[in-house]
Amino acid sequence: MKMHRAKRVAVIIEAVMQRRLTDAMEAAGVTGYSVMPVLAGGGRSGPWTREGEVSRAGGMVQIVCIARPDKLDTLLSEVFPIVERHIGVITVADVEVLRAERF
Amino acid sequence: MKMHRAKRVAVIIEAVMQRRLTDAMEAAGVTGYSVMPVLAGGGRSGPWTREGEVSRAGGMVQIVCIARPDKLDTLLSEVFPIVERHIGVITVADVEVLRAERF
Amino acid sequence: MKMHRAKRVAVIIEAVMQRRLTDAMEAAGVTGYSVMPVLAGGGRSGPWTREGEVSRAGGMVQIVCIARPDKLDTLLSEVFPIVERHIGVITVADVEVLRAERF
Amino acid sequence: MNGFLDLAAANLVSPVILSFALGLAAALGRSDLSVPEAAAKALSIYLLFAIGFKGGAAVAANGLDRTLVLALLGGLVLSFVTPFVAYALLGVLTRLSPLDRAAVAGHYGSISIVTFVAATSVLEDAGIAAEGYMVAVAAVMEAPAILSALWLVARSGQGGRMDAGLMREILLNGSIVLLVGSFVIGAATGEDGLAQISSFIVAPFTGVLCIFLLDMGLVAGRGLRQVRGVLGPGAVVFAAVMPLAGGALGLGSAALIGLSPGGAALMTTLAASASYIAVPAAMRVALPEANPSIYLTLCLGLTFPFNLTVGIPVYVAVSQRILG
Amino acid sequence: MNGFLDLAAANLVSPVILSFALGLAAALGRSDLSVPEAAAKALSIYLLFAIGFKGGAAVAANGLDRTLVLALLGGLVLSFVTPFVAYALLGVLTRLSPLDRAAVAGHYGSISIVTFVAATSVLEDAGIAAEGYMVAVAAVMEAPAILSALWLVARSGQGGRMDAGLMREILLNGSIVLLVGSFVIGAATGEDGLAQISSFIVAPFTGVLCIFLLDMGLVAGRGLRQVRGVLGPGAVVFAAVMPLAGGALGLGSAALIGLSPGGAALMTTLAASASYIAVPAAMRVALPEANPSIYLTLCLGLTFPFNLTVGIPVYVAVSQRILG
Amino acid sequence: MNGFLDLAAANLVSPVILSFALGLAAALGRSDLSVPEAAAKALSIYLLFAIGFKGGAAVAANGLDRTLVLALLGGLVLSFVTPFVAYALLGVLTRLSPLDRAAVAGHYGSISIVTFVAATSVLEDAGIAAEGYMVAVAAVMEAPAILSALWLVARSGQGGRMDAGLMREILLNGSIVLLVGSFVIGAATGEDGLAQISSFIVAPFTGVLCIFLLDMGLVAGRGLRQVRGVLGPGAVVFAAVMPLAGGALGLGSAALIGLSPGGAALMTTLAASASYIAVPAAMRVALPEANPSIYLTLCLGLTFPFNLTVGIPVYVAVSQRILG
Ligand SMILES: Nc1ncnc2c1ncn2[C@@H]1O[C@H](COP(=O)(O)O)[C@@H](O)[C@H]1O
Ligand SMILES: Nc1ncnc2c1ncn2[C@@H]1O[C@H](COP(=O)(O)O)[C@@H](O)[C@H]1O
Ligand SMILES: Nc1ncnc2c1ncn2[C@@H]1O[C@H](COP(=O)(O)O)[C@@H](O)[C@H]1O
Ligand code: NA
Ligand code: NA
Ligand code: NA
Repeated sequence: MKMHRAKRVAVIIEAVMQRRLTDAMEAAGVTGYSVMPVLAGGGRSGPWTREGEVSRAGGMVQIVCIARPDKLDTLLSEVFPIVERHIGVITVADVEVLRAERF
Repeated sequence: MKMHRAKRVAVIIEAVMQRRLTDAMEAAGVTGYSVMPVLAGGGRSGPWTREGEVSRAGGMVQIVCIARPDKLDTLLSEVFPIVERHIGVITVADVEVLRAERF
Repeated sequence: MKMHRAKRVAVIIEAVMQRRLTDAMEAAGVTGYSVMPVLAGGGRSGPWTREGEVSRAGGMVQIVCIARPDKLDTLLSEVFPIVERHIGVITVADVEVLRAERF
Repeated sequence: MNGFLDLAAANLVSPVILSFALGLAAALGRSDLSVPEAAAKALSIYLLFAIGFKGGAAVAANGLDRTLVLALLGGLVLSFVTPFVAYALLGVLTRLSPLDRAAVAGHYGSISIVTFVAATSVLEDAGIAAEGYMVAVAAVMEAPAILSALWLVARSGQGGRMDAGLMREILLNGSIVLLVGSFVIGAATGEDGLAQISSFIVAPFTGVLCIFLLDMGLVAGRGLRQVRGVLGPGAVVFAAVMPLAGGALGLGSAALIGLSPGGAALMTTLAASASYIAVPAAMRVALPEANPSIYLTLCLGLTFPFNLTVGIPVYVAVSQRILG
Repeated sequence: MNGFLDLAAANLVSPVILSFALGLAAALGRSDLSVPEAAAKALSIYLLFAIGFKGGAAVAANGLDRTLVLALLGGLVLSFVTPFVAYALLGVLTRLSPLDRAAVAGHYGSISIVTFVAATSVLEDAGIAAEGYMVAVAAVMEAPAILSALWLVARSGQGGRMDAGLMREILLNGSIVLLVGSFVIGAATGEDGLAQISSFIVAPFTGVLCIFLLDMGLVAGRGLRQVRGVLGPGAVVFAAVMPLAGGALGLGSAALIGLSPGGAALMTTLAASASYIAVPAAMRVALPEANPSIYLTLCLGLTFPFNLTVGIPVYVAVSQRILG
Repeated sequence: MNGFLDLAAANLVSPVILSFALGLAAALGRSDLSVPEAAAKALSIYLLFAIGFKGGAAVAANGLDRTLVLALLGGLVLSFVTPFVAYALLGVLTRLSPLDRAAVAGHYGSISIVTFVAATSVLEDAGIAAEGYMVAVAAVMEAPAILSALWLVARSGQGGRMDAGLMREILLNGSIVLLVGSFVIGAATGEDGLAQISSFIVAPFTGVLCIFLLDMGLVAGRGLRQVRGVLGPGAVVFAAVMPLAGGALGLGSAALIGLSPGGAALMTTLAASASYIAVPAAMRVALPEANPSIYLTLCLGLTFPFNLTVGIPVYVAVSQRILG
């Protein structure tokens, strides 16, 4: 089947920043994004878990965006300022997609 | 440690299609798959979230399958007809695995 | 934007082994990890789902760790003994990260 | 008329309706108030179990009315027929494609169990009795409309997907199974059973309903925020006219069957209500090309609030007037 | 005998048992009915808190029976000993590997708190009193059987994993801590405390139990759908014989200790029941090579329904007959 | 004094406080006991809805006290002013950076609704009446302190982020909307509304609060396990002194406003309590460089248990003594 190159940008970021980040992604012109839950984690600021939590502070989500390679730079430059001051990890990976016209 | 090449196929698809998709994967002879939740997202058909939803319609899941590279074509040709008419994103990435005999 | 090479190690493992695995990761000197839920799956031991489950036995989680390439070997050799006797899948993928000093 | 205004007023300032309004307002104002998905599902399990059980226990207490079979049959026919009315009405009022019209029509033939529950509360508060088996009629009305919708699509030349698997999914979907199952349990254990669990399924019922409607308001409000892009004025008119048309069919059937005024009000409500839980899921599988925003916004964003606020008091008052 | 048949009949048509049957049937019929994981866990927290608290409050009200220490000791011994019986019986009835036999044996030495709760309901409905501290006995019986299982494995030459970390996990697992903790709270706050929260932990209790058993039925049914591949006929026989054997040990201990007929019925039920929450989690860590499908299907798919339907009425009737 | 000791003793052996202690102990002992996130959120929705509704219904029953406006204004001022006191005190007692001091100060100016609920329970058990609208005062006090904190940061030269979006998020955050909304519903539907849902929001309230506090104990205990690395002795002293200082301000305002002794106890409790739900989320957005471990550990790990055990009985007793 005909595959096309694309980039998978995954941002693990504080849940309170979710809307600001997806707004930035939309501003960068991506065609879509998906938000996945993160249950727990650990890092330089110690371990955490969502168990029993009521407040949205202190949890993280993962936001995944599949984008055409030529949109990557715009995307990162929109997204980076938001992640910069916050706890968060950005990774970019090469993937292949079907139906390239969708991205 | 000895690593082996494999493919990571990730399908983000409507929750109502989950069983049909995993059936197709099994039909393609994969050794396993895992289903991960998706909380929210946005795309050409607008934003959505699972918050407060009772109906299974309108949510998505991510189904991940690690497969031997030589099984990729069979897998995609079983899976594609199901995703085709539905909202969904398929990505394929190169990964390395331990214990190749398991895939 | 300046990107740096890194490894994304993803371990799908039984939920009961979560703490033991993240302890091993910390012992290997990683800077962080994130735990994601897995809802359901299928493999050689048949299908399973978390729906309606009370016991922690029989569920799985995905633990993702972004690490510098030179830490990969230590990481895998700490992690492998734990996964070895248990149900689980380890994959390693190449990714690029911003802010390399964090890993 | 007085009776109607009293009912309508009592209904509008009830905690149940105001909780819905609160959710709606919070969502329209873009508050981050939200009920977790797991909690919303748990609440709906509670409501289905409680309403089914109470219906069954009522049947055990009052014996089987000879109209039961007629009512079940009537519900079946209503669910099959209403989609054709809705399809035609949509053809007049909107420019939706035949596919979208059929999908919407399927929702209006089926029922909204929460609307049914709200009508039950209104009847109870007004001290009007109703046949306990109406909850079984509700269960019977869930699925047939889906078949009518698929038939409409097939006739218009586009093929929907329908296979044995989907058929089983539709007939054994969770809400039908739970409603019928708890109805049977209630009928089997009767007053003794009810006595054992009434402080769980009767006493706190209205309060739980408030929280559930708060959540429905939040979800409906979220949908409504996107209404402008999705629905034209004709579709908005449809969302208020169709429940009245469906309700008229329901009331007519109830009169033919010989239901009590309370039972007729419930039958009217069922026919007037539109599904937004079971049918959308089936439609996504069977008619993936139909636009879900259209049917979800119509059913949950417009018709549901319409029935909750205006519809139910009308259905109760008219049933009383005509059959009382 | 009459007493037994009445009990058994009353038990079988109770909302609690029928809810379990509904879940079982829905899962076997492959309905998509399901209770969210978070809701199931919340229900189990409620049940543990309520049963622990009520037990503690009963102790505060009736004073400490001099048999308390004996009962706790008896429970400890039963939990240690029963796995050996189960292991031997499995050797006779099945061809399972020593490892799988040991893992299964650990489950049957431990207890199922939901089975215990169901037995408590049956006693209450039948108006039979029981010692309030039996819930503490239940807590004491959870863990020791795991050690016996690991000892059996070590003896058979295969090494299980057991370290200080796992030991702490087992002893401080959530259900033990919650059960013991709420027992202590109930004992400390007594009748006053109970009065403050009884409309939460007493009045709706049976109803909540129905929903929880609906969920257990769904989970058990899902497991049963795979039974054919996993269990031979010998194992199926074991699932019904072992509770009777364990129950006999429990009844004998109860008689020696001098428990009331009600307390003896609970002790019998505890000994007859098999864990499917705490022990499986411990076994996955300690004995990862043992096949979880075997012990989960046996405990949850077969023995749990057996005890719920046939077992409990037998244990209550026999305890009454012998000690009444 | 006697009154205080009685109150304190009754408070300490209440199921509510002991449930919190159980959670705390379980977490400190590293048990795996946990309440699912969805269940914890559902419980908090229940508590907010119930407390808001009851407050509104009380206002409907007793009429609007002429002190209402004064009390709302008093709450507003307290919320604005208290952060400055906290900021100064932190400067004396700790070596935290200005940024962290401002962030912490914002939490202490705002309120903890669970502490408020616990104080309400204590008053009810002691038979002391309080103004129903105090729940509206609580809602009013949530947000202003955040602005004071941001002003303190701006003054110290570091810029926090504050824009229209964040402002709306803060003012329309879920807990404020739910509290105010259900207060309005309670006021609109009055005694009739309360009668309809009191077996949901009144009868089981204390029991639900127990489970919620169990969860708070688990979360607080998890935080406390990391306290040594995060907080110096000065900060620990602050966590006990600040509630007393805030409480004194609250009591003074209550006296000026002319609240009843019960209302004054609630005002004191609000001023003494520190937010750990709404404010932390706002701070993460507005002041991402401030260390969340510091404010979460102080508010939830130290001040919350302090208020729950020692604080509330003191506030009630002192209010009674001075204004009674
Ligand atoms: N190397 C990493 N791999 C995966 N997740 C990470 C990594 N570093 C940090 N995280 C996530 O980001 C959170 C905050 O990290 P930190 O700022 O280092 O405390 C952690 O608790 C993890 O959930
Ligand atoms: N480029 C993308 N990257 C990640 N997820 C996507 C992407 N496009 C679509 N999705 C997901 O698929 C859903 C439906 O997409 P669409 O059909 O474009 O509305 C979205 O709401 C997202 O959850
Ligand atoms: N190839 C695979 N790709 C993704 N997940 C897998 C794969 N194989 C196994 N798994 C996951 O691991 C679980 C146990 O696998 P198994 O030991 O093969 O039964 C499955 O139920 C899946 O959740
Ligand atoms: Na209808
Ligand atoms: Na046992
Ligand atoms: Na305060």
